[in-house]
Amino acid sequence: MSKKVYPYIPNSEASVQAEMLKFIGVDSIEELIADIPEDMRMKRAMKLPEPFCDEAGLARHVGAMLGKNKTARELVCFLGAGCYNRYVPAVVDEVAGRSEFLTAYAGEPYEDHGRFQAMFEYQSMMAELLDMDVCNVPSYDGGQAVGTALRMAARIARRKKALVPRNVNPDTLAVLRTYLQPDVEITYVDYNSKTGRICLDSLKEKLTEEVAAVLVMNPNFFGIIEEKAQEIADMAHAKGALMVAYVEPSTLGLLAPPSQYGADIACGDIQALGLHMNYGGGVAGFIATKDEPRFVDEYPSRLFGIAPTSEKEWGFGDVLWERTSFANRDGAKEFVGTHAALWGIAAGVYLAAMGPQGMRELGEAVVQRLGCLKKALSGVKGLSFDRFSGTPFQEAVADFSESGRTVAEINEKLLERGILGGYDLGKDFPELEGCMLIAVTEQTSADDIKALASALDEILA
Amino acid sequence: MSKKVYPYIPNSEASVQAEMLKFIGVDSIEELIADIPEDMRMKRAMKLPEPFCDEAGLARHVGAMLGKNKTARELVCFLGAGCYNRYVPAVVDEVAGRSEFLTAYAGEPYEDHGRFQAMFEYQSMMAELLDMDVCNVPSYDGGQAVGTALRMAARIARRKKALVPRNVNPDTLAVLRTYLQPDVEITYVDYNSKTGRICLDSLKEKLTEEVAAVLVMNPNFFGIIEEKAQEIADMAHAKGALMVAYVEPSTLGLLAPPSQYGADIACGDIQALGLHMNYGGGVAGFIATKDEPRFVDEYPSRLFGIAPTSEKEWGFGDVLWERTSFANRDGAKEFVGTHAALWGIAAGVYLAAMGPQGMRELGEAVVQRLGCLKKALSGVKGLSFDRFSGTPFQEAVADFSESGRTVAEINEKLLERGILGGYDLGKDFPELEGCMLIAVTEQTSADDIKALASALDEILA
Amino acid sequence: WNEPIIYEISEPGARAVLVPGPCCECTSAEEAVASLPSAMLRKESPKLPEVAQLQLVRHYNHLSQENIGVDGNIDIGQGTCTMKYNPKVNERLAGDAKLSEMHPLQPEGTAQGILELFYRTGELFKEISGLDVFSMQPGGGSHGVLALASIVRAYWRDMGEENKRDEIITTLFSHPADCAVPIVKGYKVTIIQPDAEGYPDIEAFKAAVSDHTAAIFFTNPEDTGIFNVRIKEFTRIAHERGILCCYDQANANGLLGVTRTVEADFDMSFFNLHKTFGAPHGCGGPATGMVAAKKELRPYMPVPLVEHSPEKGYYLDFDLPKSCGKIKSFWGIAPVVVKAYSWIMSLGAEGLREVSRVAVLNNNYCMKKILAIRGASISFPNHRPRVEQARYSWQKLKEDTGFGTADVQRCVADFGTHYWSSHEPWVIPEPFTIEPSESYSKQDLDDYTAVLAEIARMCYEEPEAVRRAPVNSTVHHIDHDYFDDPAKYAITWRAYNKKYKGYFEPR
Amino acid sequence: WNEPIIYEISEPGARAVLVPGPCCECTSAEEAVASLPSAMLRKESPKLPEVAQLQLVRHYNHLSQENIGVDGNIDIGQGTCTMKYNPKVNERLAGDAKLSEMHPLQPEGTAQGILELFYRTGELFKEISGLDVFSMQPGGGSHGVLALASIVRAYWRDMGEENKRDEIITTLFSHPADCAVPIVKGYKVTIIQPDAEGYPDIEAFKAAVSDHTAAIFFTNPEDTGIFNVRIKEFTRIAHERGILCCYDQANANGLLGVTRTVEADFDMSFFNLHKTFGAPHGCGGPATGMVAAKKELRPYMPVPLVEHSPEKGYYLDFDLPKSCGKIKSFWGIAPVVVKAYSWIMSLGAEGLREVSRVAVLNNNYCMKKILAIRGASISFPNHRPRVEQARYSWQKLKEDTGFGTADVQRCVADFGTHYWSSHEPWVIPEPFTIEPSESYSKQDLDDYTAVLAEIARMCYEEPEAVRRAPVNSTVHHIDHDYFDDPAKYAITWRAYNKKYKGYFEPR
Repeated sequence: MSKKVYPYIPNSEASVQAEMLKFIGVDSIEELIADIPEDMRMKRAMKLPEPFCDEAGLARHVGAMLGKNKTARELVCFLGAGCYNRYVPAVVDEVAGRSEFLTAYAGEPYEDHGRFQAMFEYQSMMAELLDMDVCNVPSYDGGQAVGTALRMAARIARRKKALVPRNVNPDTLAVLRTYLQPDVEITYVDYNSKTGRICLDSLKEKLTEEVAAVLVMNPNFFGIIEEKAQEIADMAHAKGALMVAYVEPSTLGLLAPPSQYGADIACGDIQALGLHMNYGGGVAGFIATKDEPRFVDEYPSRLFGIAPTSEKEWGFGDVLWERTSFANRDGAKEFVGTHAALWGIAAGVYLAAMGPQGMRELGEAVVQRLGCLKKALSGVKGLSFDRFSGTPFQEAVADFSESGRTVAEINEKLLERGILGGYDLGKDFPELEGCMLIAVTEQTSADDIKALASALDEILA
Repeated sequence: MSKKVYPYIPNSEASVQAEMLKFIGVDSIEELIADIPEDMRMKRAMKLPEPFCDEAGLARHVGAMLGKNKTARELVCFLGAGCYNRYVPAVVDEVAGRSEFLTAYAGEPYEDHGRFQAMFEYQSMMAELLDMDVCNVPSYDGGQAVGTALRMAARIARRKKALVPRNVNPDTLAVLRTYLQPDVEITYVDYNSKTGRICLDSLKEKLTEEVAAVLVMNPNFFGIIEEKAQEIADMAHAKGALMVAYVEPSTLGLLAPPSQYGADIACGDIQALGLHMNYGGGVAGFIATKDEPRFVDEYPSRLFGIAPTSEKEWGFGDVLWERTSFANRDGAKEFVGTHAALWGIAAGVYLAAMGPQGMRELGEAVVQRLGCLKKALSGVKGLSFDRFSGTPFQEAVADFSESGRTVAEINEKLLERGILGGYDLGKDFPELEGCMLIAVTEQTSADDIKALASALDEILA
Repeated sequence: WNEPIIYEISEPGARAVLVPGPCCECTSAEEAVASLPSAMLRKESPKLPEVAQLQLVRHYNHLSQENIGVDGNIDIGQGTCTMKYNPKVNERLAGDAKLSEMHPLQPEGTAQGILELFYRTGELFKEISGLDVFSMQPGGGSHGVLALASIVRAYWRDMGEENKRDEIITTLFSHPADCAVPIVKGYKVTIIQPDAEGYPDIEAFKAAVSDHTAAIFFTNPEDTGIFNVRIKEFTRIAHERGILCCYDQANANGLLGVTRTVEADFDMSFFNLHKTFGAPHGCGGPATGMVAAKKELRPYMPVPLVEHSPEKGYYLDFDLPKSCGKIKSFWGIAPVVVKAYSWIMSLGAEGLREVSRVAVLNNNYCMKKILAIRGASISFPNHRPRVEQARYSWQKLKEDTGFGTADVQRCVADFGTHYWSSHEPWVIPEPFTIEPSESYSKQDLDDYTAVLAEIARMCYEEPEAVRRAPVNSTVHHIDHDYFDDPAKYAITWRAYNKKYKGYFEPR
Repeated sequence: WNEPIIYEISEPGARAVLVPGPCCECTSAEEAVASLPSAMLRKESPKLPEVAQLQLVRHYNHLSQENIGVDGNIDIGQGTCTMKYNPKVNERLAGDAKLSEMHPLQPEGTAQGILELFYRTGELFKEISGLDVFSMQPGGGSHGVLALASIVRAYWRDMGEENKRDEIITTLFSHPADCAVPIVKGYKVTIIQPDAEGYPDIEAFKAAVSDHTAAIFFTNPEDTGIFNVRIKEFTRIAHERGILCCYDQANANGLLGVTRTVEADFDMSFFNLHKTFGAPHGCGGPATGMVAAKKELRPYMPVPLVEHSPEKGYYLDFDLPKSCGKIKSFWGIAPVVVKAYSWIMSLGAEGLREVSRVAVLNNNYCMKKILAIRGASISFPNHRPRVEQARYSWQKLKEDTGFGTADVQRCVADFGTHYWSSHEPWVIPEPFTIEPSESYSKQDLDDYTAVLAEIARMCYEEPEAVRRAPVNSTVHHIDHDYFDDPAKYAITWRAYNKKYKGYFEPR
C-alpha cells in the first residue's frame, strides 16, 4: 500500500493503524468519531497549499520568505522605544535552545526539577537586581505586568483608580488599557513639557483618596530618568496609594532600583536582559514586591518556592497555589497560563552571565554611547536635543522641527543609507511632531554613530 | 586590584590566585616554572592584535570576516568532485550540536556510554549500507581511509604494490600518495578514453603477482559507474590480490554495495551522509570489511564492540585494543588518534533519519536530476555530454571543447550570474582540457537547472 | 545529584561574559555617568552571582538534564496540553537571525518576509477554522481567551449594551481560563455543569442564557475528550438572544479537517499555535493563542491586523477605531508563528487530517489499555470512544489501596516520564488525563501504559515502595509545608537567606 | 536506563525525514533509474533502521545524556588532552551557514572570508610559535605528526639522503603518536628512555643519533608534566648532525608566551587547535593539528598553503614542487580553525599568558591535594613543580588494597565525572594523569580531588563497594571477554545478530 507516511506521525503507517484498530475493536478511525453529527462535518477536504513534505523544500521556502527581511544586524539600528538591540551572549541561546527546556511544559517538581530551579534562580536574580524579595514567573510582557501590578495595587488598596503619566510607552499603555478595562479606571497625569518628566503639579491635582496607585515609568518613554520618583512615591503614600514603578531592568546595574525611591511594586519587561528582539516577540513581564502577604497573596502568577526534601536536597514547588486560576478557576487572582517561561530562563542565564560588574558596565557602555551620539550629532543643522531638559539614559529625543523635514522623510532617507532611524514621536504625541526618539545600545559602535551623523548632515543639508 | 578577569579562566581572579599560591607554598606562579632556563625564555611579551574581550566585539569581527564568503546556498551550486551540497536534516545538527557529544573526548565506557553506543550504531548502519559486517570509527577522510585500506591489503597479501586507476579523485589520490609513501608503491591503471571507466586491458597488463590490491572508485571521478567491477574483482582475486572499492556511500540506496561485486574492503568518505561541506572540512573516512580476523586484525582504527553487563544492559568497549597505537606505540597497525568521531555520530543520525527508503529516494532524486540536467543542456551550442559513454550517477562530464571557450572562462561568467559552475577537469587531466564535471544533488531544483541552461546559452552564444 | 543554587557557586570577581567598553574616546564612561542625577545612581551593586563561563554552562546544563520534555520522554501524561513533537527544522528556521534580529518598529518595507508569513498563516487558518480574520497577538491560550473577552466587550460597547451584557457562560469541562479570564474582563461567569452523559447540561444552559449574557465560551471537545454533539444547539440558542459564541479550540487536535469553528456556528475562536500546531511549550511559553473571527467582527479585533495590498505590500493595519485595543506588546511572538506556519506547510491538508486521525486512534488505543489496568476507570464511562484525550480516575485504586493520583505522580517520576493529575477542581475523583497526540508510536503507548500498570500493581502489592517514591528521580520527597506559610516560604534566594541559614534552619 | 539499540526501535515503514521527489516532469525517477546498468543496481534495500523523527530525536537525546563532556563535569582526568572550555560563541561563529555551506572548490574570490581567517590564524601563530609557515591541513595531533614526518621525508629526498636517513628518535614520555606515526612513514624509531630524574637520557640520545637519523620528535613538556630543561642540548646535538628537529607542542598549554618552538631551536612543530586553542574534542574529532615550520622548510610543506597578495587577495598556493604532498583532503577542518582563531582573538597576548599561568597554578594546586591522598604518589617525585599536568601512581594503593587505577576508574563513574588511566605502556605503575587546565575553578579542583580521596578511602575501608562499582552510572560492569575473541566480539548489530540471538545467547 502506497499510503503516505509522515515523519511526525509514526502511526501513519497503514499496517500499524490496522493493528491498533483491531486491538480497539473497530474497523476504521472514522468509527471512533462517528458520534459527530453529519451536519457538523466539514463537507469537503480542506484546501491548503501543496505542502513541502521534504524538509529541504520547506527550509528553502521559509528561508526565502524570511530572507526578504532586512534586519537590525544588517542595518544600523537606532530604534529603541521599548525594544533594545542588545547583544545576546551565546550561552543564553545555548541554554534556551537545550531541548530539555525547549520542549518541556508543565512538568512536576519530581521530574522537571531543573525547570523549577532555573526559574527560582531567575526569580532570585531579578529580585536582587530590583532590590525586592519576591519576583514572579514571567508573564506575557511588560504591558500585562504593569496591568497586573496596577490590579494588584487596586486589590490591596481596595480602590479602583490608577494614575498613569502621559510619558509612558504608548505600546505598553495600549496593552495596559485593554488589561485594566473595565475594572480599573485610568486617569492620566501630564508630563512637564520642559523636563519631559512627570508633572508634579498635574499629579498633585489628580491624586485623590480614590487612587489605588501611581505609575512611574523609569526611564520614561522619552528615555529620561524620573529623578523625582521618591517625591512621587511620598505623594502617593501620603494619599494611601501605592507607587508602581515600570523600570527597564537592564539599566539597574547603574540606576537606583525602584525600592530605593519608594516603589511598592516594580514591574516591566525583560526583553533587554538577553532576549533577541524577534520582531517584538522577545518580551516577557516581571512583577516584584517585598515579601509581605499583602503583596504575595495578590500575584496571579506562579511563584516557585524552595523547600527541603527527605534527602536534604533543594526541592521546589508552587507557593500559594490556591491563588492561581489553575487551582481556582472562578476565585482566582486574575489568571495564569502559558506565558513566557523560557524567556525567564534565558534572562536568568543572562543575569548570571553578566553579574553585578557586567550589569554596571552595560549601563556605562550605554550612557557613554548616548553621550557620544549627542556630541557627534551636535553639529547637525536643524537638529536639537534640547526639547526636554531631563537627563536621558539610553535614548534621547532628537528634535528636527527646525529642519523643516518630517521624521518620516528623514527616516526614509536614513534607510536608503542602511540606517534604521529612531522612533517617530509625532505618531503618538502630536505635540512632539518632528521629534525622534533615538536609542543606542552597547552594540552601537563609534562607526555607527559617525554614519548617522554624516547621513543626517547630508539629508538635512 | 584591577587585574583583568577572563571569562574562560576562573582562577584569573587575583585573590583566588593568592590563596592557591599560599596553599601550594610558593609566592608566585613564576616560581612554579622556575626550572625553565633563562636562555629558553621568550625575551619579550607576545605581540598579538588587540583582543576582543567582549563577546559582542568578537562576534562582529569574525562574523564580518566570514561574511565576505559567498556560499553555495547563496549561489547555485553545480560543484561536486568529492564534496556534495547535500541537504542536512535539522535533526543531524541538533544531535551533533548537543554539548554532551560536542565537548566530550576520550570518555570511558562507564561514563561515556552514549558515545560508544552512538558510534556502535553508526558502525552498524554503515555496515548495512555497505553490506559488510565490520566498519570502523571514522578516520580523517576518504583519502586516509583508502590509504589504510590499501595498507591493510598490503599487510594481508604481504605484497607491496597497489594498482590505482587514473580515474580516481585527484584530491583523494594526493592524500593517498602521501599516506602510502614509502611503504606501498602505486602503479597506475589507465582509464578507457571512450567509456571513462577503468581500462581492463591496462589493468590486465599491470596486474602481476606482486600486486596486493586493485582499487576501484565507484562511481569514479568522472561520475561514471564502474559497471565491470565484478570482472575487475575476479581478475584481482585470480592473481591473489584484493579488490578495494572506494564508494560514495550516499549512492548505495540505489547502487549495488561493493560486497556484491567482489570487493574485499570498502572505503570512502561520509561527507555526503549529512555533513555540511564546511569548505571541505566536513569529511571523515570509513573502512568496512567482512567479520574475519584477517581483516579485523589489520584495522588501525578503533572498533567499538558490544558486550553484556552485569545488569543485562548493552555494554560497549574497544575490540582488539592491542592493535592500536594507543596500546602499542611501536608495534601498532599504523596509528590512531583524534579523527572525526563527531562526524560519525552525525552520519549515523543521517542514516537513521533517512532509512532504507530515504536512501533509495535520495539516489532516485539525484539520477533524476542529472537526467533532467542533461536534457535541459542538450540544446546548448558547443556543449556535449558525449565525451564518455559510461553511465554517470550524480555528476557528468560536460565537454565544452567545441565552444572555443575555456572552462575557467565559462565558470567566471557563470559566477557573474550567481552560478558555481562545475569542476575544471583540465587542471588534473590535460587530456580533458575543456571539460567540466557538473554535479547535481537532491537540492538542485528545476529552476537551478534552467538558470544554468540559459546562462550557458548566453555565454556560449 | 543535588545541583547547587547558582549563588552557591558564585565566586567574587568571576565573570562569564565581558561587556564592550566605550565606543570611542570622545566621552568617557565616568563623564557620562557623572551627567546622571546622582540620587538616581545605584549605591550598591545588585547581588547577582559571579560565575565564570564554563561553570555557568555546566550549571545550566545540569539543570536542563534534570528536566525532561517531549524530546526526552513519552510525553502523553499532560492531557489537555497536546504535547507533540516540535520539529527541529522549524526551530532553526524560527531562530534565524533574519527574524531574531528584527526590531518590531522597523519600517514595514524592511519586514516584508515576516509580515508575509503572518499573512499567509492567516490564509491557512481561513481554511482550518472557516473564519475570516486573525490576530496572532495573544501570547498563549489564556491570552486568546482574554482577546476574545475583550472583543466581546468592544462589540457590546459598539452595540450600546456594554453595561447590560455583563454575563458569560462556560462549562465545567472547558479550560479553567474560559472561566477565570472573562472575570478579569469584568464579567460574571456562569458555569454549566455536565449532565449524566458528560455533556454540558442543555437545560441548565437554557435557564442561564438571558439578555444579560454577553457571550458563551465553550471548549469542544471538552477536557474529558468528549465531543459535545449538541454544540450547534447551544450556539443556536445563544444566537437567538444575540449572544456572541466563542469557541475554545485548544483541544482541536483531534478534529482538524473534520469539524471546525464555522461548522459549529461559532463567531470566534482561538487556536494554540504552540500546542496543536507544533511549536514547543518552552517550559510554559512563549506561545501564541491565535484569535480568529468572522469578518463581521473585524472592527473589534485587536490592532494592528496584518494586511496586504498591491501598493503597500504587507502592512500593519492600525485603522480599527472600534478595536478592543492591544492585547500584547508589539505584534505577538513571531518565532512561534514561524514554527506553526512551517509545521502546517510540512503537512498540508491531508497531513493535518492524518494528524487528527492518528490522535484519535492513539487515544482510543490508550484508553483500551488503561481501562484494563486494575484500579483505573474513566469519567462518564458510557461515553466511548473519545476524541483526542480522555479523563480517567483512580477512584477504585484509592478505595482499594489508599493511593491516589498524587501518589501515582510521585511514582511516575521514577520511570523517567511525566504524568499530571488534571485541572482542578477534581470533579472526577483522583483524576488523570492522557492525551496521546499523533507524535507517539504504538510502542510508546504500550510502554507508557505499561508504566501505569506497573505502578497500579505496586500500589496493590508493594505499598512501601510507593510510599518511598520517587527514589530514582532528580529529587526526593519535597516537604509541601514550605509553600503556603508566609513564615516558611521563600520565593527567592534572598528571601531564603532572610528566613533561614544553613539548610532550612530558621533564623 | 538501558537505551535500546536503534535497530530495536525500528518500525517497518516509519520515516524521520522525507526526500525531495523529481525536480520536474521532464524525466521521471523510473526513467532515470532504468538508464543505469541493471547489474549495478541494489537488489535489496540496505537494512537501515526505520524510525519516526521524534523517536529518533529521543533516542539520540538519551544517548547524549549518557555522555558527559567538558560541559557536564570537571573534566581534568584526561591528562595530556587539555580538556578546556569550548566557548559557545565560537561554536556559533563556526557553525554559521557562511562557512558550513561553502564548497571547497569554490573560486577563491568567493572564499575570501575563510581564506583570510586561515591566513590571519597563521599570522597569530608566527608570534605564538616563533615559526614562519603554517598548514592547517592535518586533522588531529597524530596527523600533525604524519605531516611532520612527511616533511622530513620530502626534505631528505630533496637532499638526496632519503634512503640513508631512515631513523627517527623520540622519547618514552612523548605522545605515542611520535613513535607510531613515523613508522607509518617508513622510519625506524628509537625511543629514548627517561633517566632517574625523568628527563630523556641524554647519553642514550648521544649514542642514538647518527647520520642515519632523519629527525627527532620530542614532546615537551612530556606527558609527565616535566619540562625537559636540557631540550636545547638535544636540538644542538641533532643539528650538528644535520638532523631535523620536530617539536610536539600538544602539551603547550602551560607555556604560551614563556618558551616556544623557536626558543628551543626546533625546526618544526605542530599545535592542536582543538586542545590548547579552545576548539572542542567532539568525542574524538574533527580536529586540527596545525603544522608550523621555519621558512627554510616551506618548500616541503603540504600543499596548498594559504597566501595573500595585493592582486589576488587571499589564495591557495599549490606551487610547491618539492612539497611532501597532501596530508588531508581539501584544506583542513575549517570550522576548527575558526574556533581557534576566535579563541585566540578573545584572549590576546596577555590572555594567552594568563591561560598558561593558571594552567600551571591549577596543576600544582591539584598536585599538592592529590599527594595528600593515601595511596597516591607521583612519578619522579624529585621533580616538583610540574608544568601543566602530572602523572601520578596508585602503586601504594594497589599494594595496600589490591585496587589499582582501573578500579578507581570504575568508581569515578559513580561520581558523575571522568578519569583516565594514562597512555600505555604503564611504565609508571597504576598510573593516572591529571591536567587541570585553566578552565577549572578552585572549587572544581577541590571537588575533583575530593572524589579521588573518597575513592581511595573506599578502597581502604569499603572494598566491597569498590568491587560493585559503578552502581549509579549509565551502565554496570561490562564483560571484557567480548572484545578480543573473534568468536565473541561483534562490531556491528549485523554481526551481533549473526553470532547471537536474544541477549548474548550464542547462535
